Amino acid sequence: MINCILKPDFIKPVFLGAVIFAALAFLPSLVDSYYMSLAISIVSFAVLATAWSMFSGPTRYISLATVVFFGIGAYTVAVLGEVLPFPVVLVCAALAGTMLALLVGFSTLRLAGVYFVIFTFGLTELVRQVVSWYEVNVTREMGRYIFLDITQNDIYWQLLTLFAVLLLTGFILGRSRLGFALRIIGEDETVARHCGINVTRVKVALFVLSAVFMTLTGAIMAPRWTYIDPVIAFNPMLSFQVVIMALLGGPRRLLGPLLGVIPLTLLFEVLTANFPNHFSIMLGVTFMVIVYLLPGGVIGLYEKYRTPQKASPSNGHSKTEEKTA
Amino acid sequence: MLSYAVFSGITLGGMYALVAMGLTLQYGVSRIMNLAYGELVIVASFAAFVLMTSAGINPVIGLLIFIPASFALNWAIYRILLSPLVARAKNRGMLEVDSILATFGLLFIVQGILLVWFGGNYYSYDFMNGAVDVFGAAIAANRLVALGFALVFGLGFYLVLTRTRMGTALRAVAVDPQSARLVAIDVNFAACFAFALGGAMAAVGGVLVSMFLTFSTSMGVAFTMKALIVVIMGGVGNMLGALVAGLILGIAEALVATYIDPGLTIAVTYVIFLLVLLIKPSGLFGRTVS
Amino acid sequence: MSAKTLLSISGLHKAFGGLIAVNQMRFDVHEGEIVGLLGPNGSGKTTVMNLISGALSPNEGKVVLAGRDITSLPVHAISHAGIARTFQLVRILHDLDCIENIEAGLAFRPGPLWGDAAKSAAITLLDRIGLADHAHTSAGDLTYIDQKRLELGRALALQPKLLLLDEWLAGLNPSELQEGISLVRKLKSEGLTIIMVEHVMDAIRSLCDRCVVMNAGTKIADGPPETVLSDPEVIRAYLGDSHA
Amino acid sequence: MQISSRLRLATLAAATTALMSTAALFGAQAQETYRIGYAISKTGPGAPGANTSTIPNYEMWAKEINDAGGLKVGDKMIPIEVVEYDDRSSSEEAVRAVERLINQDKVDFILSPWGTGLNLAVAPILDRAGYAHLAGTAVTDKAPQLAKRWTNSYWLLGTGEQYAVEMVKFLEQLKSDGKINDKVAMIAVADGFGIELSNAGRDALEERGFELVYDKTYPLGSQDLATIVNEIKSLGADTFVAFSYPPGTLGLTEQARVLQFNPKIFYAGVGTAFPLYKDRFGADAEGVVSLGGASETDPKIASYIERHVAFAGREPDRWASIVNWASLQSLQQAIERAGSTDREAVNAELAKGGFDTILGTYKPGDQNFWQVGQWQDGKFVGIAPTDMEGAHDLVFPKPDWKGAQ
Repeated sequence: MINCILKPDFIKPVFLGAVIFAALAFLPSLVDSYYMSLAISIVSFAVLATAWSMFSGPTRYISLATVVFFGIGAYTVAVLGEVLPFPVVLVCAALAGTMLALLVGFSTLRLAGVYFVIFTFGLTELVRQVVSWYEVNVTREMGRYIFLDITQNDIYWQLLTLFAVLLLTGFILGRSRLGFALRIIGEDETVARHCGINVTRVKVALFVLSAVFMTLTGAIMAPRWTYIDPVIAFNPMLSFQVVIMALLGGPRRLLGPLLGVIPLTLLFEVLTANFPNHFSIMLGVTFMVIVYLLPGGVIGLYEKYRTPQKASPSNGHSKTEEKTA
Repeated sequence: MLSYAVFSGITLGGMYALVAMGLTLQYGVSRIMNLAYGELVIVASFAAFVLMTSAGINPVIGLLIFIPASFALNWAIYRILLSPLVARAKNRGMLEVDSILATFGLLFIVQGILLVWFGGNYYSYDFMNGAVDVFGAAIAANRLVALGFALVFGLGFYLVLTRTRMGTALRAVAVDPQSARLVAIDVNFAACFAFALGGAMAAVGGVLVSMFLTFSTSMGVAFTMKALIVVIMGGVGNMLGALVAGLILGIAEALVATYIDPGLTIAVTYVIFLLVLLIKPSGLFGRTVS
Repeated sequence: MSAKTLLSISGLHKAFGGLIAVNQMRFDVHEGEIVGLLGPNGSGKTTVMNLISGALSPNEGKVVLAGRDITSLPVHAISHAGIARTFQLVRILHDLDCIENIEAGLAFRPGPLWGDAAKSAAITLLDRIGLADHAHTSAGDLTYIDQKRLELGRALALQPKLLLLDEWLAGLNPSELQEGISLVRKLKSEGLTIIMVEHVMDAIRSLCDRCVVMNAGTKIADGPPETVLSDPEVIRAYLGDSHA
Repeated sequence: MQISSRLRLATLAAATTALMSTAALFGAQAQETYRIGYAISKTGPGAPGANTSTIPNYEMWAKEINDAGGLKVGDKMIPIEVVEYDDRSSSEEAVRAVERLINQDKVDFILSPWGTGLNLAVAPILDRAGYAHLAGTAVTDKAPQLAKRWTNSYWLLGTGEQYAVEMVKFLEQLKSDGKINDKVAMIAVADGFGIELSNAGRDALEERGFELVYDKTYPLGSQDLATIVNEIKSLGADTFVAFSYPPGTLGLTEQARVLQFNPKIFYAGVGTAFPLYKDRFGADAEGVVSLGGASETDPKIASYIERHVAFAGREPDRWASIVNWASLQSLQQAIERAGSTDREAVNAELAKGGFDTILGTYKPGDQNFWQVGQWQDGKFVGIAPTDMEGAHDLVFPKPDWKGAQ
């Protein structure tokens, strides 16, 4: 591992990335707080979409559970924010995300295709209902206030750091045995098993890793909203947005999701700012345009994403052994 | 108490089934994962509202207009918007992703149009709310009508699909479009027909639920999701499955509300749904995926 | 042939719904031996291979490798225990190059290799299977025989005790077939134990020490190739009653 | 394929940036108008509420002022220019929209979004930027603390506790008069509002010797409450209290009517004071109790309702709409009194209060409006606090449901 890190093809991109991130850290002194809030949107979606792709890119599982982890992170801050120092709260959030991801990962990764999609969506609703029920009946406090002295710029820096760590993790992962195992699983799960890879463990490990970043994003964003309730914290639109951004950008490359996040966040912003009464229609039309007129945008990437070999017409990950000779 | 819970659960479940049946046709036969489904339900609710409040026309009679109108609308949606996607999709997975993205766009367009016309307000009107005594339980007449439609459609379509030529053709398309083509079934026509039929059923659902639910332009997604759960739980493309799954969820909700805690009604539907998925991923009546 | 028993399967039974694919199957494989697993199409050969490699788990019966019960272990654990395989329809990692395909075998075995060590080991192995020139070619761009070689190379990279070849020689032209046979013979000379499902009679005669013949899920013969292939029951199974 | 898709994305991004800069350009135009900005839930789960109690008031207010020639600032008439956004019921969108209003559009005043969550999300930003915050649709027990925390914020609807306590005080009187028994059945929506009110209601009821025979919640979004009503019907409570949201309020009323559940007091939460309720239940609305209320005999209120109908095509609700309108009237008068559009001057005037509004002499944050109201002869009148001028007597007991057609 050490000698691998010291290689120039490792040092160069990491150094370049460090310079870019260091430069981005000075953004707050250049622009006003509106642009900062836009930057926060972009960086937070960048973290979410990249973390989503880290698991879903190679395994092709389309997860709608993003907001489950995001919301868990936000709630951890709401519950512990005034009790513990913020870094400790972040650690707790990461732990909570890990626990939930382990539970979900081991119980659901055998589901394939659309069943996994719907399961993760159902999970979002279930978690929201359970949190509501708990707050109503146990704490008798629905809706929590987060009064922390964390400024917009602090949130930006935290998110930027998180994104840097995520990219570095992804970069190292791409060169690690775990990352290699994931590539093999993405190509052919059966072969991966026969090569001695514990496929379930690898998938769960990645699911957990991606969930931790989502949880931390929620935790970092929570102080921005002052008030958290289950409807705010577990808004399923967030999961859809992340999937669409990642799919548009290309979930199989480390920097791919970023290419979906930046244009879409800006597009949403332009539509919101200019069509307050027709946002829905404009958004719908935009989607249609992307699907029909930019097959290179979604479909081309999708092909790359879903079916690298023409030999698997069924849903890519349920390749079964030939059953009889 | 028990009998009342069961009866109100059955009417509730009937409503779920009614709303889900169109989607199970659209997704099961036409292979379109239609995220705009709930919006089409809501469109019908608004149509019924307008007809009722401005022209004073009884929504059940209005169905005579709504069913063909919705059939035609959904036929057009399929022909204009979806068949290009079907034509270019190389496999089912690709069509699934494409149709999700396209109907996601459609969802926003329909919602946006409704918003411009009706605004974001709540809507509700009064029709057939009189109580009917069912074995000692007072149940609103409009809910019984909805339940009746659900039962008739569920069993009727089950018979049509299993006993008639057209039904067999639709089922063949659902199971394997490639092979269906080989036995001279016009797959495009069948898929389009099933989609339009599903849309017509969405309209029936929308009209009937508007008689007893308060609705607004932003409620479509809730219908889509509930329908999706029923569809997946019952087995994709299976009308009888949708009926049974809907009833199970409805009765479970009513029992939990009566005996445990009404605060858990929505949670329990998801628990049941997730358990069914984990134990039998292809749904209660679904074929095992090979 | 009095070597130690490496693999022993007994009472193996597998049904798919109502269809019994493998019925009370039993045989042993000794160290250093090449055993041919023969039988008409649909007789359950590949199912047996899948049961041994863990891709399927049996309804009944036992698979014992070098004294250790590996029945129903997950696939990766069986791979770690020392069984490697190739597939009836060749399965390579199309988007990866040849070195990476071999590394897939090296990186996750017990005593894994990674980084520079894996790279040089992969090149050595590619050389051994005759693909040294294609080190950086995408696996999807290889010819059919080269894909088969690569798949074999990946299996060898796992350093297996037992190698399962499922119709590895099928579909090759005569000259490729000769290359293939000599490659397998080389492996045997290096002491590897092999079970091969095969239809190519030349290959069976020249390579196998012993043959197990299946029909309709059960074993109908077990012995040296010449004896087995002249067994009337075997002929009947392949060609039908009138030829017996 | 890959290069072309990247290229397309780049074009998209470029076009986006171009559009944004034009947006910024428009935003930068300075002129002699008073710029009012607001971001509100035109879509999403908050939309029905915002459309009922807030959006029509904002629009009507701007129109009435501009029809009159504008705000009278000093000796000039300055028209209002409105910048509006849709926050799509999301806290994050609301935060960004308000940042946009402050930094891009540089508006002079920002009207509040809809709902507790979004008002709290934007409160710190408005505070930091020195904008006053007339939070029109937030019910929170922390209201007094919040007003202290952000000095220019006004929490117009007050705390959940005040509504619950006012209602319970009323019930206590009825109980001691021997008109109702001590049994109360209570149901609440599992949301911040429902829980705050039910917590306060529970304490207040138990303190005053009531017995809660039913005390449960139902999930947000659930409209099927038949089993709940059926169970409550069997418990022998004279008082039914629901701290519910409009869909639940309508659902509960509907089921009570179907099941002929006729408690002496039928209290149902938000939504009862909506015109929708009267349209839906007609004569059966008579006697139903809820939060809010309006003194329709007051000519100012009557005129307001009339104008609202003319403008929006429907009546305002008899709770938040009225308070919101009073706060908008206050804002107009604060600007005119300050004689300047200077934000600090306007804020200072707002803090002084003493505005002439449909709620009488009013200072934003005053709770001088009806806490409990009742449908009587097609009007939703105020009945408590009982010492308020124009308080009606309770129609008791609630007439039996006549039933549907």
